[in-house]
Amino acid sequence: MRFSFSDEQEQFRAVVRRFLDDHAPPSAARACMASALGHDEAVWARLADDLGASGIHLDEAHGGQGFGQAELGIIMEEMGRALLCAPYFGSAVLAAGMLRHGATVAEQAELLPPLASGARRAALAWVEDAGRWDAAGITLAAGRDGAAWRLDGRKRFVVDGLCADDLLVLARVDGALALFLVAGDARGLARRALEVIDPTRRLAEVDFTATPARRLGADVDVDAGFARLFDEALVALAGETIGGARRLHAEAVEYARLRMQFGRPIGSFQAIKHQLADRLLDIELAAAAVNHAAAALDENDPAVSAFAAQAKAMASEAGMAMAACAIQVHGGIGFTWDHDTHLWYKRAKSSEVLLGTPAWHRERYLAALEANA
Amino acid sequence: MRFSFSDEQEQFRAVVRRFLDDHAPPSAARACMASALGHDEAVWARLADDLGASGIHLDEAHGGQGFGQAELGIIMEEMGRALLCAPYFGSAVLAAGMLRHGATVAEQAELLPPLASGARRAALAWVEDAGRWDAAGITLAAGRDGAAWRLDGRKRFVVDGLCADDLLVLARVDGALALFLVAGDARGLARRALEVIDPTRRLAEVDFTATPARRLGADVDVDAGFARLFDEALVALAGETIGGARRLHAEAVEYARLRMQFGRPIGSFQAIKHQLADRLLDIELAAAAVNHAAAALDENDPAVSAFAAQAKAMASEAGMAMAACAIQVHGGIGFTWDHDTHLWYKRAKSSEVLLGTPAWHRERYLAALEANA
Amino acid sequence: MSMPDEHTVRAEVRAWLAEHWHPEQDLVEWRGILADSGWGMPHWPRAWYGRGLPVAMSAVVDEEFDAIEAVGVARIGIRLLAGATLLEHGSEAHKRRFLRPILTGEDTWCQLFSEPGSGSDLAGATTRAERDGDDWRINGQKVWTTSAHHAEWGLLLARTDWDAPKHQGLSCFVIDMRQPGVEVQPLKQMNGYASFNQVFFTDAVVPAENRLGEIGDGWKIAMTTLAHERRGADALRRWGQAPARAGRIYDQLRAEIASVLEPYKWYPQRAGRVDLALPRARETGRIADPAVRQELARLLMLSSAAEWLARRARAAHELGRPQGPEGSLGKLAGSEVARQAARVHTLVSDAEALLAGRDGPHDGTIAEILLSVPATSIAGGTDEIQRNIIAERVLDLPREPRLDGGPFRDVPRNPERGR
Amino acid sequence: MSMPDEHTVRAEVRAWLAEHWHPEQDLVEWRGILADSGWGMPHWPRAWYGRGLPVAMSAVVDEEFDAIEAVGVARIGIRLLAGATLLEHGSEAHKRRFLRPILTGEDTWCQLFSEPGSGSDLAGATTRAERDGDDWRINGQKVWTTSAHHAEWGLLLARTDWDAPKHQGLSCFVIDMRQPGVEVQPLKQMNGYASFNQVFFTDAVVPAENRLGEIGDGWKIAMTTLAHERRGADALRRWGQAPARAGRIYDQLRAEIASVLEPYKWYPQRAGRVDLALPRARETGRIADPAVRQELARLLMLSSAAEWLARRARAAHELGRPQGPEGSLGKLAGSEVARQAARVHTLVSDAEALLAGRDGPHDGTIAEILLSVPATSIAGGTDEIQRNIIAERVLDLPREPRLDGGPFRDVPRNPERGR
Repeated sequence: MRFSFSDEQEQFRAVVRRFLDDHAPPSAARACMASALGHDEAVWARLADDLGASGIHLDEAHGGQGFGQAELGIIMEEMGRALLCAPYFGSAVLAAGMLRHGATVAEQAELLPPLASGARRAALAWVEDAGRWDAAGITLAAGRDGAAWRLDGRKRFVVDGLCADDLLVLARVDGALALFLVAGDARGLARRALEVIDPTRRLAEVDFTATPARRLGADVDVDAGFARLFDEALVALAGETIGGARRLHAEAVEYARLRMQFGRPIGSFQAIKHQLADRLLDIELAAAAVNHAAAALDENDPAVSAFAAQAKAMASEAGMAMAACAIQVHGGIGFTWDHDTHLWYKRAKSSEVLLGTPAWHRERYLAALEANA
Repeated sequence: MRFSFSDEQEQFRAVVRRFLDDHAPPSAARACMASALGHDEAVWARLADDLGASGIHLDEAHGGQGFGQAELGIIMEEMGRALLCAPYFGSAVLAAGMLRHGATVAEQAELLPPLASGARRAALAWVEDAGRWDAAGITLAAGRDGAAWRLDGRKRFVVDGLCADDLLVLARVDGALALFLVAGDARGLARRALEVIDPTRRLAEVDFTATPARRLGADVDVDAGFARLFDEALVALAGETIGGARRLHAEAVEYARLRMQFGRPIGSFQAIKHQLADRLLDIELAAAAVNHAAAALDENDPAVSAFAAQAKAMASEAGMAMAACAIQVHGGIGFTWDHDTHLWYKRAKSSEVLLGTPAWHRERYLAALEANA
Repeated sequence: MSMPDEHTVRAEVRAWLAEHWHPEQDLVEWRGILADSGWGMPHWPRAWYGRGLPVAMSAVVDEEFDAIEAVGVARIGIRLLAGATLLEHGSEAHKRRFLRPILTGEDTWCQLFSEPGSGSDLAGATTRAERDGDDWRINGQKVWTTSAHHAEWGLLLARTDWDAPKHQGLSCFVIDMRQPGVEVQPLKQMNGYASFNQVFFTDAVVPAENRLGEIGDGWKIAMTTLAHERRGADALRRWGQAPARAGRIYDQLRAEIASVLEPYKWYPQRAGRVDLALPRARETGRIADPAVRQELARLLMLSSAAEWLARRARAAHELGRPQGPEGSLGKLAGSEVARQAARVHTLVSDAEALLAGRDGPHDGTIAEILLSVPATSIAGGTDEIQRNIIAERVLDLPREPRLDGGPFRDVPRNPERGR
Repeated sequence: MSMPDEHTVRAEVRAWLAEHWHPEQDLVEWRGILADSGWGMPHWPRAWYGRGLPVAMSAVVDEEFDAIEAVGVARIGIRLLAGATLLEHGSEAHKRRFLRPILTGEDTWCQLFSEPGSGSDLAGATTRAERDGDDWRINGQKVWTTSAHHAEWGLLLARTDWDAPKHQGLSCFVIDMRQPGVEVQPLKQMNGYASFNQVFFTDAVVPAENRLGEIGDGWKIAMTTLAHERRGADALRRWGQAPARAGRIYDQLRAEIASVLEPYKWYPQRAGRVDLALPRARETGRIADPAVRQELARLLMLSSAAEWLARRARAAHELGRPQGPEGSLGKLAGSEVARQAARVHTLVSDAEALLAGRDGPHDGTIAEILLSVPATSIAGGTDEIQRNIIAERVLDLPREPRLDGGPFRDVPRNPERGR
């Protein structure tokens, strides 16, 4: 099990960071928040062209770069740090990941290359009205029109679902999970943007009314595939959260060094310095859990589901604690619209809930530990 | 609902405090800890003679003083503050309280006066091997020898059970709770001291082997009586915990004022002063909950079980947090045997668990709220 | 002078109300009559719109007003803080000029104390007041100013002496907000509301007679205002609702309350909306989850205990006892309650906590809670400052070494901002 | 001088062991041979019982020893901290006199730094060393001294100059513990163990030649010792067990380890015995309680993450990278783990948590945990000091104003205690 990043990985991180510093400053996030699309197509294109980001973890045969969860984690962390607005998590992590684990080899060869190149975007629709994130929440049963499949029902919380060219939909066939591809312009498909707490990450609600769908992965164990994808998504999202938390921490430290009250920098008061020390500990512990889970994914560790749940729970809590601390250290100014802290606060809040709360993952973690023992 | 103590109550508190300052300094607690009996008989006698403590809450007709839970709470708080070693909680609160709510009027008139005067001591045995504190944990079924009753089985965690002259035992008759009196010298009765984490409060394990028992309160709803007694005991114990916490808080504040490090009193460092402020808040909130619950008992508020659970949960957590803080503020010396802080720490720990953990009481609280809504 | 007893006071106010009160009169006119009678602020002195009664007797008078739903003087918002401050520190002329329109509600006031560079450290204000003939010229920036955009007058704390120690170089002024040198800009919060304003002064003018107290008294005077502000939450709760009755004066009162309360409309969300926690846990079925139950129980215990603690403080106050630590602890408890409420609302709402506005749970209220709660531990004095106050003033722990003594000119401080 | 490669080192040590090692020899005799060969401390200089190899190569040598279960030099307890300090700061004479019996295990050492009056503030030591002809006279009191009762030698920090600033008035000495002026008393802990001692000095004597370094160098030298101490936990884990094999030398080693480890036997309880949490939750059936599960999951997550964080620090160290914040954070994480473990053990044991000794769960171990955990956040530097270190040295936040500058004589401090 590896415990630190290699020099190559650190260099890769530096490249990603430089790119995002240049192309995704907070002002860009504000512009994206206010835009209809929610992201900047030019930056999306360069993300693929300059960094090959969308295919970092995909096979070279599918136009990817053939790296693993560790490198994907570096990208996610840097995107969280920059608060990049882009359909990366929805398309590259969730949708492409689901294809990798839920589609046949031929389907992957057909569908992954345009996702790897960023030329097309897909979104994964699985959560329903009950708001359950795991497979147990998927109840929509696919219907048949002769040889063709059709979908009727509603999916919610579809990450980056509005700007997706294609939708991947998880539904049930004879009780088992099955994966479907629905074209963005399919008939009977209605998508609408949900009003969200975090305007830097778009969510959609999707209604299917006798919508034609193509079934994928007919010979694949989609239940197992979804379980794997879910672990990958947890670890990727946790990495993103760590990136945001590190940024907020660094900015709070910097502010505490400069801000004077009572004739001293506020960072010289133990009330401030001890919170910042505690938050650093939270973040470093969560980061260790995220790195460990990423390595476990790359090494196909049988306990990976426990580690992924741990990474998500710890990162979510560290992220929220840091976001609250960042506002607190900045004082009133940290609560104003014009100050950037709230952008990361809202992301931290949405990431705490997205894919399940820390409490839910603690329960899943313990269940996974028990199952593994 | 009353929200503060009357002047008379404050004067009563002052009297109790003066008595305990004189008769129960920490050195006395250490002597009691090391003694076979576990308390000082002379102090026990004066507690009854000088203060009428054992009968404070009992009817004047039974030799008591006819006050309520508020005054009992003042005594418990002061005993917690002094860390008095005496069978007060076991005899005056648990046993006498059970007689009040579980025995007939005639039995009360017979049995309460010697408890009110402190001449005799009783203990209440209800918990069994499973360690459950509520009625659901009582499974021991009383047996019959013709008109006579006999007990077979084991009771554990009997507070002050070794020095008791009589045992009150809760058992089941036809599924319902029933109250029994067992003489301390009854045949088939075996008592042994349990090794405890808190040597200032003695617990016994009691074995019954065809032990003759007198059934009390034949026409009384003992289930309801025990429920009421349990609420009273929770509030009394919570008051004791508050008393200990306040003492530790005052001593930690005093130490922080005097102890110098780095050329300053440690109490001038925010790391210390902010913990002490937080602990004060915990304690005051818990004390408000204890006072509210005591008033609810005195006024027969229908929601009293919720308030009693709240008082116990909040006082236990405030007490443990304060005990840990007291050691922390004192540094290494606070962890030594010769320093008194650990005596209160151990009491706080045992009081956290006795009658149920805070988590259990949170669950009970919410259930009571729901039942009441 | 002997104090009248409760019975006498009741009889007097009842008789007076019977003669003067009716709900179809004009709000300002009625309040004028009320102010002049002294029954509007019965604990104020007779010379200034009061009747010189003890504070406790004010409650008796309030009861009589409540009994017939008679409208009182204007008591919510900043104006009465200004009134109390002027009553204590103003000259005869100030009182004559300002008090009556405050009580009638004709004049709106704002408080100009906080600055971008001095948040927790209020005495570090760097807005400058400089002599200019008989006038004072004001330059600088204030922030967190409620209602500045429709205030006629501002209570201003400004530095008049840079060579004096920090707390001694400040003076207090009454400034006319409707003048060219005063620019008011709304300050939008992260939750989307713009409850506060920034106020920029560029050679704004205060005539000499509008200085309050002596030069250098500013800190002392500001402390009076803040002491009244701490009791302000009670006033808001007490006077923030108009009777649901018909009548010209009630319509006018409702309009006034709506206008004054506008900036405060997200305050219940900031406090965590504890009232919604249990009902929503039931609605969503999340109450069945034992982990949710633990956190919900924590919240309800904490919040009810905080309420009892506050009542204990009030009860002690009403008995005339010195206020215990409860008063200073309430603010800190409120932060804890709000944080725990946000935790519970998140757990209970689960995935729905991602949503806001019409898509969000409880019509967006939950989202507002989650985005407002972080302000609780900052506004009105940060948690850190509260802990310092508790430790130093309640527990009498030694103060920290001060590094801001000597001439204020030499105290290290934040750079002043330009426009 | 070029460094030998791993292959060469392995071959050399293997050959040397083949020639000299056998498990029936006397422990001290063998260690003498080993010390003289340099293979006992291969990264020490050739002149002083080492072979001048890089630290990384020591691991290679250790592997070869482990492979045949050969016994090494005495590496646990305080003695090797003293050895490392003497190696760095001792004179030729000191090294000649003290190093070899340290390595053979013949001499036991203790560290005499902490005092009742100077806990977190180690440099505030007031034990005094005064000139008396060619000797130094020592008066004062030390505390938290492990193994003082069977130590031959002590490494003493004492004040030699009261007019110098605090950190500059200290000097370091080697003191003979077997003399009349030194009195050692065990210090019993709240958990019943007496792992530490108090040491009282009453005109104890240190000959001039036993001063370490220059007068006034005491603080610098003590810092060297403490830097080695921070790595001590690893050594304890690594060398705290003897092979379960027959042989005279193994018997002697087991006896030595038992004696050295005696004071540490409650340390696993102090750390919270996380290993017991899940098994006990299963045994007691409490694992079925969702509220217990939440806390148990928190504990296991925290504790495993802390372990990974520590491994990350070691991995970075082994790659020769500068140590990240992980090292300084480990101590603080350990406190958090221990506290959470105590919480979980309480929840899991429920009523049984009241019991100790033979009546207590897990034969009293749970009670020991509950009564030992409070020491974790104090011993070896309080949590508060750790947070200061992280904030100031890792995050580079500004230091607090210091009030202990100038002549130490004038620094406010705790009264010195009499006997």
